Amino acid sequence: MLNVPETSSFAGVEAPFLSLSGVRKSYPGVVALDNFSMEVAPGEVIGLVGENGAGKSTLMKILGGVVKPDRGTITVDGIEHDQLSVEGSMNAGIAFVHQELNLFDNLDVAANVFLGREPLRAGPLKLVDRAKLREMVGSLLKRVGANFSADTPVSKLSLAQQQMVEIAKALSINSRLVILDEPTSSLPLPETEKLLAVIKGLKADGISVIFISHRLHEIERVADRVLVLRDGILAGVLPKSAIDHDEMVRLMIGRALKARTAVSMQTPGAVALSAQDIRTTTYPHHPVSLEIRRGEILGLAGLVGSGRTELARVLFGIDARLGGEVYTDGKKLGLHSAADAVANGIFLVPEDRKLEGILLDFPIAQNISLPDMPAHSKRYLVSVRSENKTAEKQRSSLGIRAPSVATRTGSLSGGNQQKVVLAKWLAMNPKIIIMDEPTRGIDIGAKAEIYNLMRVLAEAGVAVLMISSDMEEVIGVSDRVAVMHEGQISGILDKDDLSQENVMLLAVGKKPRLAKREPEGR
Amino acid sequence: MSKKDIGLLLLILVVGAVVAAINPRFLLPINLANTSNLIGLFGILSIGQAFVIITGGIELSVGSSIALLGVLFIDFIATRGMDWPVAFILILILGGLIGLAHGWLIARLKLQPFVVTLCGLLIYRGVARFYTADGTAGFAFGQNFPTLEFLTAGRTYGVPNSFIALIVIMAIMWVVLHRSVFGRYLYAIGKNEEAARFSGIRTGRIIMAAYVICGVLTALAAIYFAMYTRSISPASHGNFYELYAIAAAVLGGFSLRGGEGSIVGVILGTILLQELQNLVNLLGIPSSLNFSVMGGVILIGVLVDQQWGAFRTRRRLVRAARAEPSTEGQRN
Amino acid sequence: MSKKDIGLLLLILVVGAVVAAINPRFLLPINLANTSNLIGLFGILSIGQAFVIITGGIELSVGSSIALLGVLFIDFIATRGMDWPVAFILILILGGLIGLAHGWLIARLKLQPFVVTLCGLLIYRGVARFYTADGTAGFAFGQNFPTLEFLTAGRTYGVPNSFIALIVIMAIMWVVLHRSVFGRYLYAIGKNEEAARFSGIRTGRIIMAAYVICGVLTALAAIYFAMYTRSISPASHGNFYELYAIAAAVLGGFSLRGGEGSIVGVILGTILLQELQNLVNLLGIPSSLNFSVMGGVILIGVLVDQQWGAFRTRRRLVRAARAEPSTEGQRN
Amino acid sequence: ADKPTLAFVVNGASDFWKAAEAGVKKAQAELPDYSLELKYPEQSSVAIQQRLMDDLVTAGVKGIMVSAVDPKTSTDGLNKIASQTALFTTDSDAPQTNRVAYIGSSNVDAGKQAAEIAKKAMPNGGKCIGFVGLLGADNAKERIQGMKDGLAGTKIELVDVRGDDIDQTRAKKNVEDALVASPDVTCMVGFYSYNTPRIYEALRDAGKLGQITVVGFDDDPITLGGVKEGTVAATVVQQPFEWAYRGMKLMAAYLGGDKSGIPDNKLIIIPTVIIGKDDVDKYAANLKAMAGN
Ligand SMILES: Nc1ncnc2c1ncn2[C@@H]1O[C@H](COP(=O)(O)OP(=O)(O)OP(=O)(O)O)[C@@H](O)[C@H]1O
Ligand SMILES: Nc1ncnc2c1ncn2[C@@H]1O[C@H](COP(=O)(O)OP(=O)(O)OP(=O)(O)O)[C@@H](O)[C@H]1O
Ligand SMILES: [Mg+2]
Ligand SMILES: [Mg+2]
Repeated sequence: MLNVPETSSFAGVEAPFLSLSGVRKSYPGVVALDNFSMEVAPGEVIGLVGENGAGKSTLMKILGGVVKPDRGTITVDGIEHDQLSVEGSMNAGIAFVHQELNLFDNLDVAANVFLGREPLRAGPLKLVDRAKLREMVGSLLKRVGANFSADTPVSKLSLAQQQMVEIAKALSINSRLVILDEPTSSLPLPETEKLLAVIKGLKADGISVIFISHRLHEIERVADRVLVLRDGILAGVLPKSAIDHDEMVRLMIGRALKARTAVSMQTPGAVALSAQDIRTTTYPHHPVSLEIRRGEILGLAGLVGSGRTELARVLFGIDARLGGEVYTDGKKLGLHSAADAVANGIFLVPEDRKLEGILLDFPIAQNISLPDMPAHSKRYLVSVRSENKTAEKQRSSLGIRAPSVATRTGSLSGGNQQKVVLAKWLAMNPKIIIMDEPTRGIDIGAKAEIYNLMRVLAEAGVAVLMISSDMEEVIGVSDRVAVMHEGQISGILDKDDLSQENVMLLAVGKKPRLAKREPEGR
Repeated sequence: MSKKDIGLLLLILVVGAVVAAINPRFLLPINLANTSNLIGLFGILSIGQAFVIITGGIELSVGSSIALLGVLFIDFIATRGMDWPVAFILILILGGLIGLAHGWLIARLKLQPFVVTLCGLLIYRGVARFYTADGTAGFAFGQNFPTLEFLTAGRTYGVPNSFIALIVIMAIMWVVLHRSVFGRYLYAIGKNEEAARFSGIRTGRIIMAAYVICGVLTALAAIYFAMYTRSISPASHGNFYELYAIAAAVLGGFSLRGGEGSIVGVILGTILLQELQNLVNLLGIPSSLNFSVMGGVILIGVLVDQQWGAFRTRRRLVRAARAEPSTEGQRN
Repeated sequence: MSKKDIGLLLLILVVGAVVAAINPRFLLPINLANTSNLIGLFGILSIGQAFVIITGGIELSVGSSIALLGVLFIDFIATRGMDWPVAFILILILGGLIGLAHGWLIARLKLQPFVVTLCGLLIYRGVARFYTADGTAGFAFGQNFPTLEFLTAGRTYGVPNSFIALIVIMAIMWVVLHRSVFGRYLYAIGKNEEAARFSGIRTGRIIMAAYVICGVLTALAAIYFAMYTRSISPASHGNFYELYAIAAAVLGGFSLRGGEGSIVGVILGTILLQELQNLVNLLGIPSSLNFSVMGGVILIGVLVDQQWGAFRTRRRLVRAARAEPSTEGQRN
Repeated sequence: ADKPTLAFVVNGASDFWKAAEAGVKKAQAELPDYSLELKYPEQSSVAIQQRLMDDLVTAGVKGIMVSAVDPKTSTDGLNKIASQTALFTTDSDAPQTNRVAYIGSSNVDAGKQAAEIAKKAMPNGGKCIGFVGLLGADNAKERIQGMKDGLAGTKIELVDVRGDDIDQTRAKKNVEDALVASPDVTCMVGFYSYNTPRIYEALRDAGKLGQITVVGFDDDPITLGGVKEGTVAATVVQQPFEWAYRGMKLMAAYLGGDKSGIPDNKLIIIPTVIIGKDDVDKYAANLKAMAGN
């Protein structure tokens, strides 16, 4: 193990822009951060990693002025503070992309990016200079590689596109430190590449960056220094030369990670879910057909806005379909609502957990039991005991980090919330499960657990449809991969043809390079 | 009973003690019976409202429904000579249908609850007035319905039967809201309708059911009110009753954003409001100030509750930090 | 103008054309002037309400404020002999203070807008009635204030000055809401107050400012109403005006969840409501149906708007699909 | 320990009852052994008035004089009060109850007097529109009926009565709209006390004062001013001061055991009077004197 210094000072010559010392933050029942110290030098890119609930977001919220620490000092430019306010933080030049998206969907992109800092026209009236605003936002969007314009209403953007707006917003601040809290959690590869380039650009301009991600290879590529958090405590610091995937994992979870479960060798069973000529409202002129077999994990890849989420919502009955039919086990479904889907054993882990996945104000146990109330009730009356039993079982099997199953779900860290979403479906013995970005914001240890879980499910005969923008995940976990391009399935890759290159080619609508197939193959 | 409910109960008792000290006639059985009769009527109304508020909705047409259904009920039995049990059932069904219509517009056609029920408020009032040509609906002299009158306006061992009805309804609705699957769904929908739908709950049906419950309870209250006043001038009967019902729910800890509140709370809220009305009359406060007293007490009640809650949270946080508190007030 | 606004304008024109066809006197300049006078009064009120609704709040005390401030204004100038410009300013300041108090309770102490303003509704009504001991405040016979009367109830080239005042206020408020930073913050807060705060917006101040604007505009409207009726019985003056204002805003495309709506919309909403009232009288519809007509039209208006939007989307999709539509209804 | 209380319960907040308040005050000066009070229900509704009376009975009042919101159908409620205390009715009677007596005027007669005014002002006939607060209220219906009866057989016709729900803004707009909708109308009747002033002002704004005959009810200052000016033909006034003053004294006497003041038919009618241009000064002076009491 590397030496863990008392404070993680930067070895450079320049005076640190920002330093924390002895910071502590506790919530009822948890110490989210304890005795934490660090320094950030100008132009330094710090990677911050740690398991779900390790305290990363809490730390960033303290820097952003959103959360007040219990103790400790924050020094900016040599001035010591007990705490920062949102304004104080902004004035100090700290820009922030929050883990949870916070855009205003009743305003357009331009208004969102400069909200609170609008360019004004001359005069006492404080009128917005709209031309200047549009121009400034336009160039920012170009920089992050967005394909939409400044006056697009945010309500028209997909989640990933919204994440780009958030990034543009952070860049728009004339900042000296940019904090990115899991900015890539729903970004596919090309956009992620652009972001990494942006980070390098910032560094070149002498701007510091704190970059939080569960995708460790991204950290490896850009970080000058990595801080590892474990249970609210600084578990280790890796200088640039020592940044290494396995070492980060070891510091994060205190042990090395077992190798990822191999892809199943068993032959998939009969077709469990079959979608024929589905037309969605976003792409009404592109019918989509898809089959998933029992016991297989079908990956669904594609670029931002390629229509994967839309397809999943239609299969789950949430969105109306304009045409086509859905069959399970060869039977046509009367699919008009999510309730119909659930009744037929089709479950969805949605993309946006805060809005669609969980009730933030409900205790964990009630979130888990919600879709399966009939099983947790007798003569229409709720059985709390049965709820708690199920919730406890899921908590220990998924390793949900929480004081108890009665804890308010909203107070969990992002990754643990995601586990609660998974838990509620796993408790119901799924037949067909659709997971839209199931590991969004989940730490590497838990990811491995989830992949294991998916494999266990598949081996038990469940059909799994996994939508993911994480290329490694798509390739590493799926038995087959369907790729979408502009609302259509541009191709399905078997195990033999599965490569990063082929997925990308299909995603942009080109032909993949297929391996020659032996006629007498399997 | 939650902490909130206990606080409210204390407030009720303290106010009662003060009033009794000033005017001991407050505690006369006849006064308590009169007041508990009105608690019964308004309580039934408020429980109905509570079911809608829990879903994050609101039902503003309550006062007008009370006028319309009351006019119809009296007309049916006093003028058209319908058997009262038939009329009774018919009115409850009508109330349910009104609720169903509102629920349908809100849950299926996605109109805003405030808008739908505001239109209801206007329309039913107008229809009630048109129905009687702006006249009064009432019983003729000497017209009697002994059983109906006993059930609605009578007393058993001095306890008004309307109050007994409230207790029964309260018990049933307590189980429905706090122990049943349906109740759980209501809370879930109130907290986050989208997430509830993604959990496979048929949110539309549940919301409609909430409005139907509100409609039926409102219809029941309408009959009680009609039998209490025995005459209805549709232009003014039930005016502002929706505000009383909403105020009772809010005092009782309901949030208009939905997903919060308890049956005990809404009943305590009703009791406090009726106690205040009684107080104004008993203490000889100018009746012009009646509204002000009510508004003032609600405001103070909510304020104290809120500040007390904030204080407790702060203390808990400070204690959790086990350090010198640096949790200064957050301004923005 | 948005599509929504154009739809509303069309509705206004169609209703107007039908009424004019039945009773051509509808188009007489004097009738238009009379109606536009009331549009002026209610429009000022509704713009104030709109600012609050945009933040996701609601202001229920408007009707009571109109009674209280109107009583005070008339009392100041008619009984206490205050100079009217002084009284005028004083009333506007008072209105602003009421708004500030509401804003403070809502933004700083985090009370629910519905609760705070409901208490306001009760309290101000009571205070107004207490102030006059339930009597009427009015001018003595022959008491005249020529300048004030010209400004409030007079006409310029046949156009009521109240309407001109509305146009001016509308222009100013349009710039404030749709072009200024403040307006943009209002929309942001209405959508997501928490996130707005994280963007460094001083949400508390902005919300308070919205209530102050509402208070001042309500005070202005109160003066106009007082000068229109020239006599105020505080028990009934302004009853339900908050509902008119809210209905105008909602008809004009505002969402009570906040963050949506435009100044043009709220004015169109006001125009439609006043047109309906005018229609009831001109077509000789029984006054008892006044409310029903209003409620019915609002409901139909909102419904058509909503269904039309849904229909257009569906048609667009079906056309795009270029296939036989199999749009099955979505239930939940 | 306290003096016995007598209560005068009105049917809603209105200036109309200010004169009754003066009457109660005057009676109080002459009845030192009683404590007299006048009560407004916070809204004009049967339930709220009933509640108010229940509470008064609980508080131990000895006698109640009530202007019932809806006397025709509140028989049982009023009887309940009458069984616990001495109940008198005023303003509008409830003859089927066990009330001790009624003291007040007749709204039908008042309506007939309004017809007299119209006939005198428009010997050649005319077309009238009426304005009222609550079309369905008993006093409104009786006044309208009385006027129609009085006009029967003449060339004057009451073609429509518009209601405004006691919203003064609507009251004035109704007049404006009536001027537009019916250009041939020659007379306007204000059935509630505030309706006549609204007619007066709308006519003044439209420049039609003096061209249209205005028939008023009650004694709002503007109405009296219009009468004096000649722009309001005349007004029919009730005498709530007398009701209250005489009623309270009567009630005190009754409770004291002196029942001689109660006539056999239990009706004490204090007639309404027409105030025209010639009587208005005297009437106004009289009003002032009472208020100063
Ligand atoms: N508002 C809150 N109330 C109570 N506990 C909280 C609150 N916010 C965070 N916590 C707790 O603090 C701990 C740290 O959470 P934090 O969000 O900082 O984790 P994280 O490292 O960002 O995790 P993730 O990778 O899942 O986003 C967790 O145990 C969480 O449950
Ligand atoms: N070019 C675009 N401009 C604006 N909105 C778009 C565009 N492309 C897609 N969208 C939005 O994206 C949604 C369809 O994409 P969907 O979210 O289903 O794709 P996805 O493959 O899941 O992509 P993502 O990675 O963004 O979630 C629609 O709701 C649509 O509004
Ligand atoms: Mg986090
Ligand atoms: Mg997606």
